[in-house]
Amino acid sequence: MTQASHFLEVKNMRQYFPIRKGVFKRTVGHVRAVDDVSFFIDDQETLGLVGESGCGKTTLGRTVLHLLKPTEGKAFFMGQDVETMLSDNPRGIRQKMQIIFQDPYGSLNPRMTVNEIVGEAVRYYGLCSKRELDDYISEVLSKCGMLPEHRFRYPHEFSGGQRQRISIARALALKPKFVVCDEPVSALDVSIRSQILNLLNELKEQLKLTYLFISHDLAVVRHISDRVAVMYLGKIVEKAPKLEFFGNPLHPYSHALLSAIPVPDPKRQRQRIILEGDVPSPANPPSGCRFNPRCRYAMERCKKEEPPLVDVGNGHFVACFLHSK
Amino acid sequence: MSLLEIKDLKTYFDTDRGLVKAVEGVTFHINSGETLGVVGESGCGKSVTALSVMRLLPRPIGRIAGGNILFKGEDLTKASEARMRQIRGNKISMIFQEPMTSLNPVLTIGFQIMEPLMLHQGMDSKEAKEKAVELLQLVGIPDPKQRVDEYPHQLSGGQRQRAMIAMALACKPELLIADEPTTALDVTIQAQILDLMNDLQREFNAAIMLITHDLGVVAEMAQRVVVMYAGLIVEEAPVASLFYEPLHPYTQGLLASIPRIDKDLDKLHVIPGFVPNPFEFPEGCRFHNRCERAFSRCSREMPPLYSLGDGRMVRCFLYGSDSGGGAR
Amino acid sequence: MFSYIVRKMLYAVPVIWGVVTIVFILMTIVPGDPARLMMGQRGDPETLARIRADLGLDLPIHKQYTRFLKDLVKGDLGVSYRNNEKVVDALMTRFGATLKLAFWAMVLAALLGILAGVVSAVKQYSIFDYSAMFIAISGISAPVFWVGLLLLLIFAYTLHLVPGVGYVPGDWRYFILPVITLGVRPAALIARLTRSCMLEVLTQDYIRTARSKGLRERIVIMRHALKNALIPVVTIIGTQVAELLSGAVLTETIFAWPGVGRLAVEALIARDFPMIRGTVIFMAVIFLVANLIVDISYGFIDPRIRYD
Amino acid sequence: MAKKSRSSGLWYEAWLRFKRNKLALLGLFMAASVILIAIFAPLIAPYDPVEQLIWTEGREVRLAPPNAKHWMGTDIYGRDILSRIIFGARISLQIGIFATIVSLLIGVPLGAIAGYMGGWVDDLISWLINVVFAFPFLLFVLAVIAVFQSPSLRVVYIAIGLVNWVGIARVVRAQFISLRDREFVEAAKALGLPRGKIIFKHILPNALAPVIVQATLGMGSIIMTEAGLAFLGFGAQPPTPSWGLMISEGQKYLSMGKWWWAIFPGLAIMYTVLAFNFLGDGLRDALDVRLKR
Amino acid sequence: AVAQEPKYGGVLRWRAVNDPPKLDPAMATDTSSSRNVYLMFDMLVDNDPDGKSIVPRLAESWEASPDGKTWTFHLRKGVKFHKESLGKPTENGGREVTAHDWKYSFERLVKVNSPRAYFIDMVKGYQDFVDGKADEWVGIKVVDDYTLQFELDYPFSPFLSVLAYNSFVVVPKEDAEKWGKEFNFHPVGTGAFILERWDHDQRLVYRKNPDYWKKDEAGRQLPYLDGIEIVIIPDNTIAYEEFKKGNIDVLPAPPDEYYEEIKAQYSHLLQERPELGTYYYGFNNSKPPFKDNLKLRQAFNYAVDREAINELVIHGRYYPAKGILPPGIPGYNPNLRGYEYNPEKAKQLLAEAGFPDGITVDLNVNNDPRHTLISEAIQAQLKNLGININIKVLDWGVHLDLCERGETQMFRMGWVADYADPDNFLYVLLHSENHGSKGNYSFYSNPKVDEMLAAARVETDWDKRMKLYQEAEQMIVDDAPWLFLFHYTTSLLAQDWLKNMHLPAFGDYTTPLEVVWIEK
Ligand SMILES: Nc1ncnc2c1ncn2[C@@H]1O[C@H](COP(=O)(O)OP(=O)(O)OP(=O)(O)O)[C@@H](O)[C@H]1O
Ligand SMILES: Nc1ncnc2c1ncn2[C@@H]1O[C@H](COP(=O)(O)OP(=O)(O)OP(=O)(O)O)[C@@H](O)[C@H]1O
Ligand SMILES: [Mg+2]
Ligand SMILES: [Mg+2]
Repeated sequence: MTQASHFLEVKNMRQYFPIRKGVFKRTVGHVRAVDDVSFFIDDQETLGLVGESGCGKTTLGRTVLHLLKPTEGKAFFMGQDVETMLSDNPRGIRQKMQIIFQDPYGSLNPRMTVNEIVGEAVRYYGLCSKRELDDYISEVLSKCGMLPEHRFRYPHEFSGGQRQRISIARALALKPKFVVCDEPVSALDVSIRSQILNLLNELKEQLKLTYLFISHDLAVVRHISDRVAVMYLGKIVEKAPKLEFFGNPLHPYSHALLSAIPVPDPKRQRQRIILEGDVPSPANPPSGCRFNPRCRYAMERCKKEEPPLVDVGNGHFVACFLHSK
Repeated sequence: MSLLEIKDLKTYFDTDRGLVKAVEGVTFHINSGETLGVVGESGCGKSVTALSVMRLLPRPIGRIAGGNILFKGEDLTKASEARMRQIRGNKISMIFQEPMTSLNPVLTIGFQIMEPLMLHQGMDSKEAKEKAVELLQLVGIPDPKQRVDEYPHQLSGGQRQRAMIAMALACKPELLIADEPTTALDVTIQAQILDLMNDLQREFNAAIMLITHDLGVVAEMAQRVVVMYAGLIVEEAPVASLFYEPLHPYTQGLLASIPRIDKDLDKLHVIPGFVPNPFEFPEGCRFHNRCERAFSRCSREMPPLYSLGDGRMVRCFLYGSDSGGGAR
Repeated sequence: MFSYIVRKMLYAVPVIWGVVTIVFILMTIVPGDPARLMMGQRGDPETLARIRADLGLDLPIHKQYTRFLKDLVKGDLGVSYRNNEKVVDALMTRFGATLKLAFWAMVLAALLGILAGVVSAVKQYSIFDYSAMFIAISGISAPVFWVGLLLLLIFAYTLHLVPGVGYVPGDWRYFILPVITLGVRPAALIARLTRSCMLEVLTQDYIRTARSKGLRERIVIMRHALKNALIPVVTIIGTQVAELLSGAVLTETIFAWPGVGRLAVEALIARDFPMIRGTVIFMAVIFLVANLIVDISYGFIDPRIRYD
Repeated sequence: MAKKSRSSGLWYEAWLRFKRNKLALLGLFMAASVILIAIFAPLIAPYDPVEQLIWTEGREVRLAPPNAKHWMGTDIYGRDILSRIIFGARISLQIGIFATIVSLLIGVPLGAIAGYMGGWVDDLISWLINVVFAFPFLLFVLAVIAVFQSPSLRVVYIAIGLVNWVGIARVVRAQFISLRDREFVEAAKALGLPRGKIIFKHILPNALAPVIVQATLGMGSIIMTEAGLAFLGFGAQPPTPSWGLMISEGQKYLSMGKWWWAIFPGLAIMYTVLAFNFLGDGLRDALDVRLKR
Repeated sequence: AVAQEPKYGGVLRWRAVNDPPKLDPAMATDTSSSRNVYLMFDMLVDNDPDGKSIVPRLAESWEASPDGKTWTFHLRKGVKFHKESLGKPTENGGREVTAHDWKYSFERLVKVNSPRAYFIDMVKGYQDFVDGKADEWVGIKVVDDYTLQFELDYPFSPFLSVLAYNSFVVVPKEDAEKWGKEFNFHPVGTGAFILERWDHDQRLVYRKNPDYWKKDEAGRQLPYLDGIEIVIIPDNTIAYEEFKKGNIDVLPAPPDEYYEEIKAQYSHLLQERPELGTYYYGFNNSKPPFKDNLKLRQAFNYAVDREAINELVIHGRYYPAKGILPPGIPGYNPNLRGYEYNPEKAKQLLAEAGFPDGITVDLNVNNDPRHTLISEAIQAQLKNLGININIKVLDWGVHLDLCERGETQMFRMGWVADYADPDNFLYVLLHSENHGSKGNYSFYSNPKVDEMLAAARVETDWDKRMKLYQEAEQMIVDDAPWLFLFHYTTSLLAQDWLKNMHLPAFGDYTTPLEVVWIEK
């Protein structure tokens, strides 16, 4: 399906976590956290990845960066296989691809100063001389909305929003091209969230970044991304350019998701689609279409066959038999 | 008379790092059968207010330092512990944020639902169990007969929250305090729970104090809203007025800063600075150093809660009759 | 459940093997020749050689080892070099005394410890709390044997309330001091742990939930908090068994208690290899069994544990 | 919050918390006093700890009860018990410190390797840890001591260290396991930092707090173990003024009313162990560490 | 004793410190085992209570050939093995003992690797029998049922004394064969008492042997007692308390810490006498610094105040020693020239020995409270002369090991007579043939002394022998291969209702109990 090489391309990525049990730790099954996922992102584009908790978003993000070795599948960064690049020149590729985590408390080493946190890798890669290092760190920090004097403080002395800024600074100090943002704002207060979202947008413009933006909040995704992909139980069930997606969601799950989100507008009395039941476990996904037990339109076929992700035009892909003839 | 009336509530914590004035001047009321939304960012005192009503502040550090909580005319701040026990779980009950940790992991959910029934309604364990099954059925848990004997860890997050609701509703309380009941849940599950609460409120005709930081939830659920910031009520209004005509600069900022699912915003509004921590609440209006419309008085004096009629209250000098600022 | 127990026991096999092997290695490099000791102070080298051959000590190490393992699998721990007693018999005759001592010490420790811990936690920062915790930390800080001596000095030699040392199976008066001596440390540890677990549990959300139902404080404590707080306490009881066995070595020495602990020390001094191995393996097995019991009892207090 | 010109790390925060804890301060004070007594023993002690006064002063100084000249009485050779206790602090501390060092030298690397590597390496090391745990502690130490031809302080601390490391290893392993999946470690990996930097700069410093607590609490139990060994006759050699040895020598005279020989050294042990327990508890609270056991 | 009429009945309770390791007389080498062996078994001959001569036991009489190489024993008739043991009938059924049993019993010693069989390796055919080249021990001959003959390879004067050692008893073949190694737990002998039960670490209960061969002077059947209980009480305090309460009848070797109190309050119950034993610190004469340094060794001997140590540390319970042979043993020389306490001389000798600034020496001591007690005192005394002693307290096994391999500088050792003959001290401990495990741990060797000791062994003339021994001892003492310290005493506390209880010179554990009665 892909002809020209994209900025980032992920092909048939799978990440299975073995479930071990018993005396000899036999593998009795797998958590199929990411199951045959393919997508691409173009240069300076933001792909929003949404889905409920446990559907494999974080795992996908980490696997793309090869922080987890994929069980199967490949990721190509600017046309080159990430895996081979990692074994050839680990520094080069690591520097180009960075990640920002969700938890502003857990993602910073509590025993290092901001200076060390941001500067450590810069020094390791020798991105600037020793003399310039301090200035460089200050510069990156202020770009992220922090003051230079914050450099000598420790993470626990900052609020969640500030910590997230430090996280961002750490990632951006390496001058990456591609950043995975793993729910960077979900742990933040409402009034802080907008600050960080704006910051990410500004930095993207300024530094010509490409984002894989993971979130469970469709509103945030709508705000920040160019294209949207919806995950359900380890699979991408729908992906489309933003306007196309929000204007014309196709997958029943996307419908439900969109309608479930409360809108801060008391007049908007919408008919909600309430999904029955809970998200099944990825260790034991339903056969056929994974969404079928909760889907109002489920047909016999959905229980047996797995719908492929098909192109319905306008760059809109959906994995549902309702939309594939 | 309102069901619950809170007047100038002050709740303090004596921590070893100093006195935390977690709630300082909360005033609002709830009428029978209505849903009141309480919104505010993390740490602004929402939970503390709720716990003050229940008189369940962590002992010995937490205490109600002033004000009154009138429940059907009875001042709960002065009620004896024994009296409070009669009220808790019976007249007023509460649902907590974390369905994972709010249920006792070593007791069956059935038993946990039966407890208030046996305590307040004098049921024997057989009756209580039947009632528990009934309640589980009511909150939409499949196979309730079997589920009563299961332990919390055997239930999914959404089901646990349903069980919590069943437990809270067991004695048909007149007031249900729901402290962020859906924050820990996925949106699809959140929709289920909110739906359930709406249905049940109709059925039980209980008043709900719905605490949340999600303005969307408030918009959908509440009839009236109070907005809290840094231990204070900054604004109170009927839901429509609040969303279409926010008065307090904080409320205005907040509404403008959230990304919307229903429309595209070019750039989000930003409230500068960050939520102050309780040890360093600023002098004067606690919002003044983040406020774009602050003037000198704001940094000196704490604005009172001005009543503007139509059930609207706001804590901002901009709206005071004595203010020099431009009232609208 | 049954398969769970079997599996747990299977887990224990490599551990026992490790214990056995380490003891074996230690005993082969330890100086002091058991044959030498059997000879007494004077002896001719020839007889010595014959005794060594008789004990199998002249075999190459690996042969000795495989022979020993083979016997072990058959449940045969060998025969004491010192007095020809079958090690298994020796253990069985001594085990009763140690078991009684350890059991009552543990019962005492658990009852006292949990009670004191709960009351301290509920009445945090009260006089009771302070004094109980002071006593507890003192109990942890005092050497077992010294506590024993102190108790003897006060209650036996000065006040003559109880007889001194010795083991008279039917006479409970002889049990008092050894049981207290051995029980002090675990009691103190359990009290402290119970207290801290209880305090932690009392801050949990579900306790708030319980209170929000209007339950009495006593019911909140006993029904909702205690069971949760006991989960870690049960683990410590498991590890305490090991400490108890170590403590038994000293306690039995002081109170002239004919138990496994003393047997072990005497065997060590006498270079009675089969007996040393036997006692160590025995104690390790007891330890593992105790932990197995702990693991199983988890299931009773913590429904989250499932045996599958 | 007052404006701080210098910013503070977690260690400093911990110190502030520690300072507020009265028992912890008491522990610090007590431990410091023992250390000072040990260092300045020759200056403080009224007598030479091994000087036997009976040869010059005769029968009266043999087993003399506490009196003006000998505050804690004398032993059978007319040695001053107070002086012996003062010098005994050196022995106990020496054993405590060196045995702890040995435990750390073994326990930290093994625990770290097991926790970081996982897989069969972890299985192997965990197996070893479980094996050593299954041994009755004191007996194992005794057996290890027996391997050395003649007991000496060095043998004692090596033997204790060889057994005691498992506690440390367990803590380190648990820390590494929980830390290796933490997001800041993940972040370090994402930054492409080499494994050594990740282990030593990112994981180890964060694993240190529980190790410090465990080691401090371990000091107490080591000192008691040494006393127990000496009591059984496997520890320090006479005339070393080891507290355990003194108790063991003096216990025979306990029932005759000559209690001071055995009781005072016991109090000294208790004081010292108490000090480290208070200190360890204080550190645990200050460093906010949760240890099993 | 003449005035009183003995009474029958009663059980005597005897305190023991630990469980006896061996009840098989072939294996018993320690005193707690021996105590029990003496109750159940009989030797051919016995030591008299003072250790001065050998008296008949199961042999009524004996004679040696003029060349001293053939010994013939005439056995007592009517001696019977125990009819039962541990409450069960024995295999032998209580039959009479014959010379065949003796031959069997001696040969059994070799077969079960008795550590003491080699005591009589001069009996012809020992080596062949040990090596399995012969199926019998040819030197032991059954002349007839009641006559037993030993043929020796060479005349060995102390032979008779050796036979009084407690391994050389008669055991019934039937039972010994039945039980094999387990005989240790099912001992059957001819002695006055029969083992009834054995609660390990608690007690051994003996019942009287109604068929015992021995009668008192008035022809009354012995023993008088119904039984004996060996009560195991490891703790001295409790043992003493129990004695005071009367729950224990005999407290052998009363503990040091109560000695003064006993002297003051119970002296009428205390029996005490010199024991045939010597307590010394051996120098390793084969290694520096003591090798070839007589002055150094002498300096040590002058440096120790034996009197004061005995007085102040061990309550005067030992005798300061001048030499090797303990008082009471034949050949003891009261006029021996030994070493007095003389620090000045010691200092001078030390300087002359090449250590004017002092010396540091390791002293190995086996783990026992009294040994460490003494060693600390000596350490303190030597320190005054600049001699630093490093005390190393070791397990007995390790201690022995190091001593016999000569891997010591200086070591504590003690020796208690196996048999009452100077040979047992001088030859065993100081002849160069016995270097190492056989007894000469100090690796002393003096060809002259060797020669004299060898000559004394085969000398059949008593007076000449004794003279040879005395001369040899003086030469040895002058050579100072040891730091001579003390001679042992033996003592016991016996309740005043025990009659006819006499402590022998061989030690409390050999006290004959068959003649004791209880008068309450
Ligand atoms: N290391 C692992 N071992 C085993 N299972 C794992 C592992 N990491 C994740 N999983 C499982 O994989 C599934 C996907 O997890 P993942 O964290 O990727 O979800 P997510 O979409 O990021 O969820 P959230 O919104 O909660 O962050 C989950 O069921 C999770 O339990
Ligand atoms: N036990 C306590 N000890 C000390 N301070 C407390 C305690 N509980 C709450 N506080 C303080 O009271 C303030 C209000 O807390 P509260 O829990 O009511 O906030 P909230 O509005 O419910 O926030 P969230 O959205 O995070 O639940 C906080 O700043 C907090 O620091
Ligand atoms: Mg995630
Ligand atoms: Mg809250």
